[in-house]
Amino acid sequence: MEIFLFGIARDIVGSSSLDLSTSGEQPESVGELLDVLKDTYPKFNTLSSLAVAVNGEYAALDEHLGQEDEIAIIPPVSGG
Amino acid sequence: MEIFLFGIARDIVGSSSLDLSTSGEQPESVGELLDVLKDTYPKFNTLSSLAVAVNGEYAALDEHLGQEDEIAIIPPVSGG
Amino acid sequence: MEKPIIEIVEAIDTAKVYDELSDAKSGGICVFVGTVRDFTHTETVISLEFEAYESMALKEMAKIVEQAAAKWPLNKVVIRHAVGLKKVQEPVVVIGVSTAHRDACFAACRYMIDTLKETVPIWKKEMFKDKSVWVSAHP
Amino acid sequence: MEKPIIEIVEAIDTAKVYDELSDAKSGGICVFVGTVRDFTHTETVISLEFEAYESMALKEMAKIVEQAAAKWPLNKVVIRHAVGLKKVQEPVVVIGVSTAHRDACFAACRYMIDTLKETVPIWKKEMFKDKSVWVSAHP
Repeated sequence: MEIFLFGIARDIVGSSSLDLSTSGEQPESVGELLDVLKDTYPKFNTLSSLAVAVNGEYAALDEHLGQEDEIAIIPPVSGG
Repeated sequence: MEIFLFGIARDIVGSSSLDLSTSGEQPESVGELLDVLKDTYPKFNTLSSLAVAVNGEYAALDEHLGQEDEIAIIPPVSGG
Repeated sequence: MEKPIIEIVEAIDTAKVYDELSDAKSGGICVFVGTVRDFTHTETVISLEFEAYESMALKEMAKIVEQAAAKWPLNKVVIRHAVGLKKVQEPVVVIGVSTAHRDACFAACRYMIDTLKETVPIWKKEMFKDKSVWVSAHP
Repeated sequence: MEKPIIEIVEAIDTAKVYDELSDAKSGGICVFVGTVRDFTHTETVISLEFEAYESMALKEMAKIVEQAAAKWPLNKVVIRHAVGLKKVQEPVVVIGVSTAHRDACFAACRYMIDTLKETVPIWKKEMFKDKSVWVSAHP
């Protein structure tokens, strides 16, 4: 399970992607993924908001995550 | 007393200016000028509005008209 | 506010407006361009002819800029109207504003085009296939 | 509505936006350009760096156009965002709409820039003299 990281999320993790396949923890939902991230990188708790996109669409906390999904962490957007 | 005419006012009079110096009627105010015009060219009564500018500024009906003033008839504007 | 650009011209070059409004202190630029539409109500318009009482029109346009600058903090302003015969799709008026924040540029741009249509002595004749009409002249 | 122009680009050419929006059925064109301002709060900004989750950003931009087209009758739409390093005064986003009447082009243009700032996955880092900050990241 590979996760894309953007903006401050990339800075917090120190990488533009994160591979959870090799770790013991395999989050099964968006909510579980956020919990893992916040536990592993406590700085995520300081952000104004944190969303997850699954296959390029904003996803609800209970959305299921599959191995083939394109998953991205979306910190507060600031385009324009 | 020369009066500039624009838009439909020019079409009604058939000329881009009107010289009242040679006529017997010398309107002394904006209101009198409009009365003379409406009497002479009844089509002015069919317009949505009719204003007079004196020296490039919209003028009230009671504004005095002098021989040296630049006077213009302002039919309904439609720029933009 | 820097000295505004207030002009009545034969033809409008829309490509240069951004350079005229570009400004280090501005985060937003809002531009409105009025163009000739190919129909009015149900009739096909072939062209429009614009006529201005130029000296007075420039004074009224300057008043509009002053009024807008009193209401919102403006950095740069362009207000430019075309005269003469304009074909379908040609620009006839361009109003642009640059401001620090976008609220002000949208509000000022809208105020200026609305007020221009009400107060500036410019007249528009619509040319149809077999007649021509001075816009707004009659109720 | 014609097929909208929805793009993420390295550099924005503001001069071509009018040609892209010009339309015989439109009487009004409204364009908003967001540019890099030289200060934020009290600090001097040297440059901005924009990063996009491009595939998703394009989808979200397309949704915004669809939403606007459902609210107002739009003829042509351009929505284009820049990525990479942008210096003071450079354009970073351009949103343009052409419509039959001016109410719709102002309202749709405003709606699209407001919504873009809320939903499109693009991030902006402000570069100051001695630090850099991801905008809006923290409360």
